[in-house]
Amino acid sequence: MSKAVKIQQSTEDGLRSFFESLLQNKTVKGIFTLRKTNDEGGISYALITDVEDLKNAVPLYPQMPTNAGKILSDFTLLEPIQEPVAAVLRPCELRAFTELVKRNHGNLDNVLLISLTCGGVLSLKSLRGGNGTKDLSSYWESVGKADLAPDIRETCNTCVQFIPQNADMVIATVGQKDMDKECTIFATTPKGEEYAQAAPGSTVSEEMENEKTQALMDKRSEQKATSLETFKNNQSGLKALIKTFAPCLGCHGCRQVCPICLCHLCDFDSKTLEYQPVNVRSELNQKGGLKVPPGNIFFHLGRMSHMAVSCVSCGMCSDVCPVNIPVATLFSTVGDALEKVFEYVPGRSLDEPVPEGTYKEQEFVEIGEQ
Amino acid sequence: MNGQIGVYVCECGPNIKDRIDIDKVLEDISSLENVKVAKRFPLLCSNDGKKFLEEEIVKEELTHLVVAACSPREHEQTFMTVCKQAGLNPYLFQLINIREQCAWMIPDKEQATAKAIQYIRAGIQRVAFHRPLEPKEIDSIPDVCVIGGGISGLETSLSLAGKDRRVYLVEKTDSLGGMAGKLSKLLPYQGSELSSVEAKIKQAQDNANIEIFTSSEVSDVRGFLGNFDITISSHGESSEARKIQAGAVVVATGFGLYDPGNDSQYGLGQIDNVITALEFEEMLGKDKLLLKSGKPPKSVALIHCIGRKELGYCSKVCCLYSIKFAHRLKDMSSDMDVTELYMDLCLPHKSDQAYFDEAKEKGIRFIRSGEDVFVKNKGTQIEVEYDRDGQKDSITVDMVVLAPAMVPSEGTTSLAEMLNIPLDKTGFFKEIHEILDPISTPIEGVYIAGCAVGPRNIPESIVQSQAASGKILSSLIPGKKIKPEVKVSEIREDFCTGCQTCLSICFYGAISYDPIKDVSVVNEVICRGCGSCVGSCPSGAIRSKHFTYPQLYREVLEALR
Amino acid sequence: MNSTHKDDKSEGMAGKILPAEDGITSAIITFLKKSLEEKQLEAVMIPSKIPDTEAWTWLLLQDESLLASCNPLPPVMTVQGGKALSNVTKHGDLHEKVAAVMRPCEVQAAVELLKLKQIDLDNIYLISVDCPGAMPLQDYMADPEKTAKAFEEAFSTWGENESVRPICQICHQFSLPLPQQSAPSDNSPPKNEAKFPAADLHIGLIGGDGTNVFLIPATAKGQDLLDKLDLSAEDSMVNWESKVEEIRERKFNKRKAADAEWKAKTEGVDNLAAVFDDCINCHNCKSACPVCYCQQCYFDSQLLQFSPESYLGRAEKRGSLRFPLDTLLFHVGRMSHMALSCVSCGACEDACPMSIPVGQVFTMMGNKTQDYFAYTPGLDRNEPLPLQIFKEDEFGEVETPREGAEAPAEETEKNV
Amino acid sequence: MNETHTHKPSIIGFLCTWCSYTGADLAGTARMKIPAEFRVIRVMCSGRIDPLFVLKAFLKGADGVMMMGCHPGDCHYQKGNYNARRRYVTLNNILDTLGLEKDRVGLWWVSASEAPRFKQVTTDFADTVQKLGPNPLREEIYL
Repeated sequence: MSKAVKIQQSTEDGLRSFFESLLQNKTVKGIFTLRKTNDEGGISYALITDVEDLKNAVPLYPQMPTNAGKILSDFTLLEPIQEPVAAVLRPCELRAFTELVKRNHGNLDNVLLISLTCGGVLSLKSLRGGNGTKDLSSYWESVGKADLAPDIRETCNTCVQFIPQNADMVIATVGQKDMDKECTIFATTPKGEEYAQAAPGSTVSEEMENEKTQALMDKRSEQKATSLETFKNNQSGLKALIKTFAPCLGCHGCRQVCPICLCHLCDFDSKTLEYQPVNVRSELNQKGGLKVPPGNIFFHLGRMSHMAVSCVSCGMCSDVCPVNIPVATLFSTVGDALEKVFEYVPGRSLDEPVPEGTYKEQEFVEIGEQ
Repeated sequence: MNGQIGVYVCECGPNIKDRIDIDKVLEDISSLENVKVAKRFPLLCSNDGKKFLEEEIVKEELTHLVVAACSPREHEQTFMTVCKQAGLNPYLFQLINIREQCAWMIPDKEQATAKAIQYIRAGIQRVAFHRPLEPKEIDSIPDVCVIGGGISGLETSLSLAGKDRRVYLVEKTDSLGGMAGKLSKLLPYQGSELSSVEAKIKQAQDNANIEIFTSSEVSDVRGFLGNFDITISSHGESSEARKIQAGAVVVATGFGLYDPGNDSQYGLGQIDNVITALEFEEMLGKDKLLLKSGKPPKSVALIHCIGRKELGYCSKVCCLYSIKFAHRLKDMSSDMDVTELYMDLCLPHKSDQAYFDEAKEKGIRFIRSGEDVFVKNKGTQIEVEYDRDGQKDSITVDMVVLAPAMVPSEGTTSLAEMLNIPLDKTGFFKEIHEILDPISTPIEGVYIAGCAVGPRNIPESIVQSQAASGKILSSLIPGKKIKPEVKVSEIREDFCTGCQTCLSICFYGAISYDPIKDVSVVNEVICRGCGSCVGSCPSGAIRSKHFTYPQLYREVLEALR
Repeated sequence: MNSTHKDDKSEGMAGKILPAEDGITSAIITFLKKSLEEKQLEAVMIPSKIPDTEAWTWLLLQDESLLASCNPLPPVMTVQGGKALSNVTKHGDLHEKVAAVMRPCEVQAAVELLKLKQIDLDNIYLISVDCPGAMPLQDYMADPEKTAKAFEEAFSTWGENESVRPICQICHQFSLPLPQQSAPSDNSPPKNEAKFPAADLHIGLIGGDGTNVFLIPATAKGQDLLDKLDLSAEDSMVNWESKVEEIRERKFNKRKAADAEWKAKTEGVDNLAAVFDDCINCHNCKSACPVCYCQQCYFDSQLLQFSPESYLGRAEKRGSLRFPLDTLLFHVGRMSHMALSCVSCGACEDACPMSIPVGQVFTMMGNKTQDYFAYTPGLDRNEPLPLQIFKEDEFGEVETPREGAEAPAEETEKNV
Repeated sequence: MNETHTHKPSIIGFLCTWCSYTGADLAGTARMKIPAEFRVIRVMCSGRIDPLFVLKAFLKGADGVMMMGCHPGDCHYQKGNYNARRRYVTLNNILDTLGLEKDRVGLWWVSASEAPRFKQVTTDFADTVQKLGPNPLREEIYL
């Protein structure tokens, strides 16, 4: 059982009035959340400081224009925030932020972390070019019923980490059938409870993880199992890999939007790894032909070796790919494998050291001795 | 790159000549891009060979040198020196190992030749990417910080101060001398050792070069060989921490004693007149050897090897001092009944055996017991049960003296962490090599001596202390600069994102974080050039000099040709 | 680099005609095959379909058998050809005679990159092909077959049909790029005089009715290649020429109209901002752009980092602050960096996951600035960049064209 | 044009200079027969072996890649080989998950005195590679 506030308004309005009171009582300096950019359904993250502007806030809008963890990291990169700011992040965005903080790329001070039980998001492409005004009622209906929401991204469909960890507050959406009437916000840390007092509602105590969330968990796990099956069948071997990445433009958009790829100058875009004429010639002579630009597979495998162990499966990479390569499926599947090996769950806790920065003398002892 | 590379193949007597078709090799490589000249020579590491190379470098105006000969472990240095003498930066040179790992590995001459060609081609490719490296030189502080004021610490301090080095001697307790200071006599050696330990203390106190900090501890150590910044904090609440600088640190923190109270079988603290060797020493010191009753004991049992089984090592010194006790007892009253219960006798020094025989003549009883010895109450007396060749047996005595094993002194672990030096399984400090380098640690400038390294007797401790002093005196010479490793890591700031993964990777703490620039920074003096950080950097910001990506990648390419 | 080429204005428009009974593709492939077999070329860079997929990529090949999967005019433009060529030659000459068969806008990009020292054309034979345009990449990814079919009809209309990318519909440089001596402010299309044409050889398809292919040498190099291969005798290119000019005129006017339309649509910061409203800062446009060659883009660097407090401050001024920051700054800034060299290839638009008409906006801006300097990117190898100080822009100060104009003006004198 | 017919197996070994490389030298000194296709690349520490090298060698068509270092606890630089081990495990799992013939890449501890072990592991690995046949990546154009 954890404490929660119930506001007798639709969840979205409830949140708005909660944020309003936070701003009015000056308990926070600003609210970081999704905001409408136009009336054609344009969405972006925004830091809202003016109560008036809250009317444009759409904290639950099922879209992820950028991984908010990456943005918060940029926001707090140079120095910690001095006065409190509330931030609404989806669980994967929160995991991303945690990973970044661990890598000295962000700071948690004075950030009130508000997350939600996440029903998943729709792909950017499905909402782009002003299609964003599309009717979301079917989406919210299925979220309320703890069903797999229609046409959400593959990554979300198979996501079993939709219940946030180490957030201060959690907005209940999954399995909340009355979202049009009430707004339930769980306070999951003392800090959260403190802030919850500002919410214009009654305090109750409920299970954040209930049979409803469990129901969705089961469905998602099923989906995940199936997609892993398909993966095993279709994504094995060199030919399959080449096939998957065949249309790759080398735009490296996947890296650009990846919250874990924090390098500002990527090794794979650097002179170090560029082909010298001599390499081109040697491969040309060796193979008779050479794809140009070369090194496509090397980039993806290399990037994998750098960040897959911390992949939070947010799906941004797939979403941004102009040629619809299922990048996220590959990376998060590899990520899952590494997760088991190192017993390291990305974004689970600030106290777990990043695997590439540490080791245990007594691990993998059989390796190297054979 | 338009360099002029010279390639020289060494025949190495028959070793290479007979197994590799050198002419074929030369024919193949002389046509390669940037190769100015390719020649063979009977024995390049000979004086003629070196002279020949030197002349060639000058004559041919070589910008890079490749020598195909033996393993770098054998002659890399040799040829680097040649380069220096010829005015060529020694890092613009690459030694190709075509003997050990080519000629000697592959019986088939054709295959061996092919492989040699491949290796040399790789070397030529690689050397083209070499950059000249200049050795750094840094000033060093000749002063030394000695941690521990026991016999080892004192000896170290004295031998260093004798060479006019400033020594900071830090002792945890309020008095110098350590365990040795607590001992009464150190028979069989002549003269009262007490006096001489005291003498050393006195000498130390009188020596102007030695600054003594008692009731103090080293609370922080930063830096590297020649330049350690050390904080010494005193237990006394009044005095504040003192910051000193030293070029080297000697750890002589001695040992502690195994607590027999751990095992009820010895009855320590439960049965009257069961005491430890140290308590016994004190009684002897005061010449007040009495039972609880106030009467002097008529029979005493001395039990060796307390804790040896549990700890898994022999403490070396117990046998001798137990025998010493026996002598002392007999000297007090010749009709005293003295029994020694031991597992094995350890009598390593020249005068020990005689001392032992003497004891037997005096009628002291030596019993080889099994591992389990039980001390029990028997009225006013004590019964000691032991098994002898599988048979249970026992003796009854007035007093029992336990000889507990040596264990690492308190605070060893935290000190090890502070100095970033390892401990071994026993919990004592770990030598680089137990036999060949018994006083060095992985951290240059940090030495270990005496019982901090493991059970030692006093002479051994003295020797180690003098050895440590010697190492320091020879490596830290006033006014002489230190030459740190050249092939170190460097960080390209424009690539570094400040994620600090490398900080956790570097074992030597050579990398630090610059919060202003938000980048990691390598201290090239501490860095040993292992390159572990390079593999950990996702941004490719770290370059390990002389083992850069392009250099190694050339080798890979050629190997796959 | 240019020094290796003599200044050689090609005499009128003469060339050779290849019969193309089995279609233009196989005609061109046969021509390349022949050049390889007769060692007139050592390698060819040309689009190829990756086996067992619908995906197209560039292939640098020596092995003629690999030509089987190649096509000089695939339905889509994946990686911009100029960018691809730069990728393998920017660190130096390949020491092999390589023909690069590309769309005209790709050839232009290659020449721009030559001026920016990002490519080495010493041993490269640039071969341009009459271009019917390319299909939108997204359409092709969604339904390759259908899109490929639709592409077929583009060959009859030469990009004047609706299905090809909008930017191709208004492209008047679909054929051998021609220089513009005077800014084409009037509606007259440019005349055909290149001091030093972009391509060495042009493959004309227009006016050949799919049964003939015109080989038009534009440089001594191109002429030489043709001479060495024994082909038909000199032929007149008049069919091709007249048809090209006719289409060029129409498309040129279309372009003027489109530019005006976009100018209106993007007038003022708010309108411009509205166009880029959906931008998520993935910078795919930058990565796909052939003339954005910077290793580290200024807009990806840490130079735009500020403290949380300053962000809060900025937010309070307007009531809220949008994240990611500076998306508009990025686009306008990028424009100021490369607009003069924009070759209107549309790679940016193809790469945009949010289908922002970035290509159409940029090409409009490009034209404006290019007209201002009477400069056409990638057309004449000897025509220097109006902003020779281009590279300094990396360090941030975004110049308005006027300030920049004088400085380079003198510099260009020197370089001509 | 392609070199299929002339293809000789190629094995690249990244050896730490202190243990494995010395062990290899010793093997030579003892005149042990080592597979001719084995090519040594010397690094200071197994910790220096950047996974990207291994990947690059693998993608370039090396039939096998061996990483070698000091036994755990014996690293000349104290802990470098533990890092190497983690990196190997990461790479191995990536190749495994994507079904990319992970057996072509391996990690072995070989000490300075273990010439026989060096011979053993190189010979065994050469057999493994022989069984696997040529690395298809060597011929692959569309990488």
